[in-house]
Amino acid sequence: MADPMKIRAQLKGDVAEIRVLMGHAMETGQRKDAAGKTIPPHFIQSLTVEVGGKKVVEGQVGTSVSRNPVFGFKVKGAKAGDKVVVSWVDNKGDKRTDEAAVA
Amino acid sequence: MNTTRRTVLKSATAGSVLAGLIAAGALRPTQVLAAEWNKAAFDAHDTASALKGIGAGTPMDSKDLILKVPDIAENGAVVPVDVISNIPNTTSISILVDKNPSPLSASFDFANGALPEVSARLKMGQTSMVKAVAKADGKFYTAQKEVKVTVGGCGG
Amino acid sequence: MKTNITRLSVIAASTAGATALMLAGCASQGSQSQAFPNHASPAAMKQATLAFKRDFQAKGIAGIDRLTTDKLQDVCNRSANNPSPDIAAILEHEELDRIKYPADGKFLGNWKAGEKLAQSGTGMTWSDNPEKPVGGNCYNCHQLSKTEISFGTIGPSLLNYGKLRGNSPEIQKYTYSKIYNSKAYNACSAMPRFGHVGALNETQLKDLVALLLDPESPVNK
Amino acid sequence: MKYRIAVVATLAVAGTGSVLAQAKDPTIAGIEKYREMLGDDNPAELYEARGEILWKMKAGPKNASLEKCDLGLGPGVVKGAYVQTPRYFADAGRVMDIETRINWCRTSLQGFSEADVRKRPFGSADKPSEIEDLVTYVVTASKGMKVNVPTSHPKEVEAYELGEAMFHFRAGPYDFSCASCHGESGKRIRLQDLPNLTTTADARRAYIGWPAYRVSTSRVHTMQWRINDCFRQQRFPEPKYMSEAVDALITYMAQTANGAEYKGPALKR
Repeated sequence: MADPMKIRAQLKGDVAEIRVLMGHAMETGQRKDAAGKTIPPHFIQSLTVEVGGKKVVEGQVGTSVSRNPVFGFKVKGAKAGDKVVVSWVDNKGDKRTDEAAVA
Repeated sequence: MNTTRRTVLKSATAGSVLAGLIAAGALRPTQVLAAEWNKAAFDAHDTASALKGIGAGTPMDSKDLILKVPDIAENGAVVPVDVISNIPNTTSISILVDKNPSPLSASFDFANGALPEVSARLKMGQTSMVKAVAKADGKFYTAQKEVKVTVGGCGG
Repeated sequence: MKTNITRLSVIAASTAGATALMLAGCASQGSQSQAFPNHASPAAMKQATLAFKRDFQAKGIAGIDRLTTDKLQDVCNRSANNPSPDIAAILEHEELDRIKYPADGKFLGNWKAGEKLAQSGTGMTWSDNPEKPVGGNCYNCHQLSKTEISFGTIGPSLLNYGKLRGNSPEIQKYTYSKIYNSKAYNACSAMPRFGHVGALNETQLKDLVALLLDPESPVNK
Repeated sequence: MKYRIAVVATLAVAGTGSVLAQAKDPTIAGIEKYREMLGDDNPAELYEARGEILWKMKAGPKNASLEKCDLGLGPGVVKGAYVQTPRYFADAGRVMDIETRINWCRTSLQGFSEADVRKRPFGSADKPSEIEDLVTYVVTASKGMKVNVPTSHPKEVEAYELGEAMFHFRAGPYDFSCASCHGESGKRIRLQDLPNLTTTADARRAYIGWPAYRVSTSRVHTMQWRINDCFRQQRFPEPKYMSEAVDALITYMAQTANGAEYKGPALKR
């Protein structure tokens, strides 16, 4: 199972700075293993960020995002305690949803 | 397809437009919940095709689109990229790396108070131009910078 | 180059048999002595030798025989890389005598192959495939060309190496010798003895000489 | 012997691409900006989270957790333990670094065999090893604390001296010692700075950067790995995992780095 995400959401004024660290191989499908066999692609394709129940960011990503991706977003109008929910789905259909509160 | 997806997000607050689109057959209802991964754009092997894939065509250069990248990457496995759009009504930002096998790296739509800003970390196979593309009021804008990818370590 | 007169006289003094070609070749580059401090006592160095034997194991092509030091390594280890001038001169002479020169008398190979070699840092480690050619490791320690910005600084810059020295037979021979066995010119130099230990073969050494001396090489552009 | 040093100085001034000139190189500024932009978001946190679970989970033939493990500050004390190792452990009769000690607890408390803990110390990006997770958890708990490695026990003095001597031992096909790369200040391999580990300032800078998540390998490397890979590049045979030799080298470095503030696992090339 995929590692839980690390989500940080810090309020600066009325803007929440959200940083998300995801544990994922982000395999490109172009690498070869020690035996010379091509490693099949395995990568996050889409992600969503919700703050206080509203979808604020919807992203699509490709294989050139680094392994163990880190993303940063900013959301205006957020309040301390607002729930931040981040979800991702990869090309194999694996998914993960984690949450944190705006601090 | 991607253009419609963006419209969906942008109009998430304007339910009537959305209903209209569905009624007009422009959208399948499932697309409202989760947009399909834009395979054509992400699989494109050159920047022009990738831009076409996201509906950007030939975007205009803009000084209001700020792309922050290091001039030199100590390693191509992780290249930090920050994009900030000061263009009014920006609803989406995409990031591309010209010389990657698939140039389109990521595409983000913003709604409900999300500022048109994103930071991400990308892989770069070699020294290349990195491009940011922003969409605002239906128009596409771009900014680009070169990142030199260096050979590091003892090489053994 | 005049600024290096002190260095020239030092070398001349330390290697009594120094030839004119050496002097010319070393003029502005040469290798640096390793001047780092070593406070380890002889007793501690002995303990270290024992610890290496006890706590290291063979892996891949890296056998434990690699821990057996030769005479030169011994002297450098015991003198904190600063042997007396007399001893250094003897060692350098011995190393110079060990250099095997190409039978065809030619020193210049292909600079393009040399550049590839200079870029490669592989070879001789326990994870290396012994079937594959060993890299020159040059950029790890030296600046060589304006085009490659990722270069090390353990050794001196070799930018314009050939431009500064010309391409005379003496320079060619000196350059070949220096890469073959750097210790022939500085007993405790930090630079490996690439030819002496069989890491680089004659063709590779010639290619590296060409990289340094060919007017078309990026080193001299 | 002084003249040799003087010669080096002459070279630095006269050399065509002198070190002095390179210090102002835009390349260096570019690399610095890159490192700055990498920021604080470190995938090592994923290791830390797994490590905490492993620490608290009952495991091994004795079905015990590691929560009673004595890392030097008493059973169960994790916070601050890392910055006070390597140290002499009376129960083991030797100086141990943090990784050696955690494995000692895995054998003594959890009942794993010596062979078990030595089987796969260095994992891969796809499959990190358990000890890498555990070490990351333990070292992160010392974030912000000063490196304060004990130096008074005779065995600690001995380990330092052995480490220092090993550091200067040249051998192998390339005549390298640790000092070949880490014995002079202001040098680099390719674009990577080489800390001069014989100086306090550089030893501190280097020591607080380990363990580290390396973007080039996409995984966390421990100090045991760091020493191991240095010897690989040195073209030496392999140092045995958790051996006194490796722990002595870590002791030499840690004692030299005493006083530095530990910043937690680093994020680096």
